[in-house]
Amino acid sequence: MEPVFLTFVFVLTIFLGFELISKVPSTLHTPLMSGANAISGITLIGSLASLKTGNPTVAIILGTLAVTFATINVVGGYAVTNRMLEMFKKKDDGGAK
Amino acid sequence: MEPVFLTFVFVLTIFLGFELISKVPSTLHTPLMSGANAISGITLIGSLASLKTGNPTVAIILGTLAVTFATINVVGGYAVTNRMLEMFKKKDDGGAK
Amino acid sequence: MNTATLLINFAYVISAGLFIFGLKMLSSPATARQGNLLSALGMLLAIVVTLFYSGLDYKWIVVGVIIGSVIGLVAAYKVQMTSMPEMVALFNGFGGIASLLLAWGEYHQHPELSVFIALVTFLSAFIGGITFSGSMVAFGKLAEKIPSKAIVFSGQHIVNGAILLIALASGVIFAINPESSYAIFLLIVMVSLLFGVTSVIPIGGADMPVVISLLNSYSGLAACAAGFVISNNILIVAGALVGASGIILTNIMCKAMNRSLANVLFSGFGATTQAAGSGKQEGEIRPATAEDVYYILEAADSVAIVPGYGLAVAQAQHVTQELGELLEENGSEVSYAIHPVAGRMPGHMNVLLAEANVSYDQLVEMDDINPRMDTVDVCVVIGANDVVNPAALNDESSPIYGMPIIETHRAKTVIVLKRSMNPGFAGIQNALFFNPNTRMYFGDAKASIQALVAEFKSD
Amino acid sequence: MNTATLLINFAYVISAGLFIFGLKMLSSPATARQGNLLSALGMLLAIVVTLFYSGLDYKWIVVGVIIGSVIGLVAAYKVQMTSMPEMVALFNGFGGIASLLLAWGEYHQHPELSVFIALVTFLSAFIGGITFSGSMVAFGKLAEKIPSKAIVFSGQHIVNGAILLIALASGVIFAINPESSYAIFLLIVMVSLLFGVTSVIPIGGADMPVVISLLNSYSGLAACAAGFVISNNILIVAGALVGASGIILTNIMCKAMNRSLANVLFSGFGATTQAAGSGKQEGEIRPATAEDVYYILEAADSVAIVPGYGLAVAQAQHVTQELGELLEENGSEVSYAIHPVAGRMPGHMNVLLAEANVSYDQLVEMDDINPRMDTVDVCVVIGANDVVNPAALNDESSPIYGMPIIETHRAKTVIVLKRSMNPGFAGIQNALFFNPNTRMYFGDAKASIQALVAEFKSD
Ligand SMILES: NC(=O)c1ccc[n+]([C@@H]2O[C@H](COP(=O)([O-])OP(=O)(O)OC[C@H]3O[C@@H](n4cnc5c(N)ncnc54)[C@H](OP(=O)(O)O)[C@@H]3O)[C@@H](O)[C@H]2O)c1
Ligand SMILES: NC(=O)c1ccc[n+]([C@@H]2O[C@H](COP(=O)([O-])OP(=O)(O)OC[C@H]3O[C@@H](n4cnc5c(N)ncnc54)[C@H](OP(=O)(O)O)[C@@H]3O)[C@@H](O)[C@H]2O)c1
Repeated sequence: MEPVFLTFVFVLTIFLGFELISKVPSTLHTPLMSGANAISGITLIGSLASLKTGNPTVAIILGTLAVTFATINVVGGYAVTNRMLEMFKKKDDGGAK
Repeated sequence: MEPVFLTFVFVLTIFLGFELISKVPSTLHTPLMSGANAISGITLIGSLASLKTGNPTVAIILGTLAVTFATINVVGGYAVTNRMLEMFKKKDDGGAK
Repeated sequence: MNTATLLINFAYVISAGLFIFGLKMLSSPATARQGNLLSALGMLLAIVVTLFYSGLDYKWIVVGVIIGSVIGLVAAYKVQMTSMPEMVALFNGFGGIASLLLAWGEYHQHPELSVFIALVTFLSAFIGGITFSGSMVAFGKLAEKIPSKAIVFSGQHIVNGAILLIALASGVIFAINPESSYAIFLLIVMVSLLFGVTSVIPIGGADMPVVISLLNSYSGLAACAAGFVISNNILIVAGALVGASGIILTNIMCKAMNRSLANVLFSGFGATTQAAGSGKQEGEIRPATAEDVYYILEAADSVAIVPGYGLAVAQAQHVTQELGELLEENGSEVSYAIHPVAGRMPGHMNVLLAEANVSYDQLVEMDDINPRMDTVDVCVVIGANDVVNPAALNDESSPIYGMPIIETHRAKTVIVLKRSMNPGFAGIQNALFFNPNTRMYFGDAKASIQALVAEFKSD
Repeated sequence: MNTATLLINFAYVISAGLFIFGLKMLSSPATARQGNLLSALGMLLAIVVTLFYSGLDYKWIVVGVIIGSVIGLVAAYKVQMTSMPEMVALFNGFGGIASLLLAWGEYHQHPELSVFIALVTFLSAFIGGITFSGSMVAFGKLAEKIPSKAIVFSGQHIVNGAILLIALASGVIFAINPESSYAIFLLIVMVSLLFGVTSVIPIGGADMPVVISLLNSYSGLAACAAGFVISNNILIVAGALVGASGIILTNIMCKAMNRSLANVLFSGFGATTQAAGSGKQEGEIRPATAEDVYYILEAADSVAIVPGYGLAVAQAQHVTQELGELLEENGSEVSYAIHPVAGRMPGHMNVLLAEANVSYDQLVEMDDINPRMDTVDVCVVIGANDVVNPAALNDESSPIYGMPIIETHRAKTVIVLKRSMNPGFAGIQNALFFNPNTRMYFGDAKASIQALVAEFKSD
């Protein structure tokens, strides 16, 4: 039954994603792209959960690499998005001056 | 694990529902109400699946009643919504004449 | 988990998609009808694939489905457009009772439930029961089978609170030990039915649409809970969509009336205000005959028609459309100003005027007409009352104070069509009727407008 | 399924909610930053609760997380705003490879997979691999580490088709019998990496943003597939959100360029058009000095600044803002006309101008400025080329024909700031530069504008 449940979640999220993203104005498309990119680092969760004690060496290497790459994606992605959006915020204040 | 999966589906649908419904213009709120009402007859699916051969009498009675009521909701709901929306369609033609 | 079950459940994913697309298409009048059909197709698909489960007792299924379909179809095609609210209430109640019965049947056969399943079984029965009895009361009030006024008695909130407490306590006991709690379950069923009645009875008829919308949301949530009981995603998806829709509509209506949901549910609105507004007859009224009104309209350059609940009661939508066309032929600019809560359901007036083939571009929303109200020569108020009551703007003590209205009192001339000086559903007097620029044209809306139409035609 | 696992998974529901709220808040600049923080909070929550799984090998987790965080932070804070597209490509690739590695690791430890799980394992590895190598090529092209032109050779489509076929065939073999297909799996990994390279190499640098957006979508889908592999909902929800977002952005960009996605991916755009447009130098150009331009601007009542990729290259956003303020002090009405695909990413110009504190209300969209272009005295085109090329309107043979442009050629005077007569990224000549009312002001945009600013200040 699990595949069915997972498919439900997948289909619903696709619909939801379309609704949400189509509301983002073009001004924010670059931050959206990098923000979405950060979210795609979600594989980190899976990589963490797979790094168990007693794994064979190959699995440890693969797992550690996966964690490293996914972390770069997550941390870098959110940080860079935040940097961009900070400017948008500054601008608002700037506009008010 | 099933409760988790079901909860995911529930939460996602709630979000999706809010996005979808808030786009419906006030003109269509009455049909929306009766259309949504028809969907809520979805319990019919569960009632059908629960009406198994060899059920005890009480369960048969409960199940048959559930099927009957849910069917009224589904059939009546969709039919009445269609009747309303048909008028909206006629009106479009009428507006063009 | 055999392959058939898996395939059935994948088909449910498609059903869910169809429901979602159906709702998406409801966002425009042009696609709304196909949207509804798509949604119905989704339901049909779900029903058909469900019949492939092995071991079903088709005999009883056929009985239930046939009886239900016949009743549903007859009801749907016999109902007057003006009785939509009652109909929705009735159908809604049936959805609720089905959730209750489903939960009961499941529990009857498998009383050994985990805490989680016991909890959702309780919720399904409890919410389903409230939905049923609450909807029946709402139906009765709207169809005027029971008094539509708010029925309040002192200590009401305490009684309701006590009932709710009993229900929740029973729920907890039931969840802890479902296997030996059949009696408790029956108590829950009783209490839920009772609670539906006692919580809706004190709400006035005018507030029924809000209640119905809220109960609609409940029926969705009951279906959701039933979905958790039998681990069925499609029940959860469909139920949650309905739940969200009901909440949003409830919210929109409350906003349009400038009242909180708590106020609607607990204030006994219709009861108290009846008293408050009763003594306020002031000034003089200026009745008019069909001929008077004809001359006023004949000379008008711009006419705004403001329909309200009375239009629905009188079934005057078709003659109104006819009048509108005659006025246009006569050279007036005609628009229909629609208040969001005119009538008894959100969008009620739109449905009626659509039925009468009034074209879209003539419908104007409240926020669009108000700024240019000063330039309107004649406002024809057809069976509307509360939604044109200036007390909402300038009388802080009025129960409808703060509700946005269509500001007809600012038009050059106002003609009000109603049968008497009786108040509308908020139960309060309307100073508009005593304004120097207002003429009262008494009579049933349909008959009155027919008289006007005759005047125009004889001309 | 123990309680800890259950609780962890319920926490994932909250994470999913935070991601969704985060995206919702991205729909307005005012709330976008909090939205991103909320989304990051969701990620943090998911990470923290995941660490409560029993039996984790914390040693290696710490190693990976620390290395990754340091690299990510340094990269994020060192990157120039103008290099955003490269950065996104790079991060994106890393997300893809992580999905590949995760699927590999899972398969390495549990090679006995059901057909369904084997299939999603294949998808996770394959899509992840394409995402990684494709993103690296895109990064290389944008950072000009490899030639940014489309690299095409005859038979390319056949080669790519063959590679894809091999990959799919391997996938099928793998899904049927995963347990004894370790070699096949490695082949899949290789082929996916190869396919990423061969499918992105023939796409020109100008089309890289579309490719990145598409690869962004892929990385989401790879995460989804990985979620199916390990039955983890949060991977599916997050992955599907990213997948949807990437597809929508890709679509928006293609529409703004009036090209189909297939055309972007398969036509070798940058390569062929370079040839097509090269011989078309016609007419005379009119260069201008800083002083000339100063006098023109000084006399203008309304000025529209049209930024393009050159503004980003020259990092001229701050001086541009300064120039805009000086012009306003001088009594001109200044607006910034933003083309949706100016620059190298959707919204690229908005980010740069936001960085330079240009206020919102001065930014005008293409569809708003075009109708009133005839009334604009001076258009200052700063490093834009393709997005102001009239060939898109009137030359059917042009590869950009049909793309909507900012119609600067209809303004009274146009001043173009660029370094040479070289074409933009579509690789075609621009008739605008030869128009009688166009003046070319050659030089690096930043230096040129600084000279103008000096003129205004010395005045
Ligand atoms: N639409 C919604 O969604 C919604 C939801 C919740 C609450 N409500 C409430 O419902 C009310 C709606 O306002 P409204 O102005 O449309 O209606 P209203 O205030 O209820 O007034 C209706 C008027 O129509 C007249 N009428 C009744 N039958 C008639 C007939 N046959 N011919 C001519 N006139 C007739 C009545 O006067 P006579 O008896 O003198 O003829 C009455 O004053 C508001 O208070 C609103 O808050 C609406
Ligand atoms: N934004 C997106 O999302 C997106 C996505 C996909 C594709 N694209 C494509 O990218 C292009 C964007 O058009 P665009 O008009 O912004 O740019 P463009 O057509 O690429 O032209 C940029 C111009 O800037 C000039 N330039 C470069 N460096 C400069 C400097 N330091 N100082 C002054 N000028 C400089 C170049 O001329 P010199 O070399 O003579 O200086 C060049 O002609 C379009 O073809 C669009 O389809 C954009």
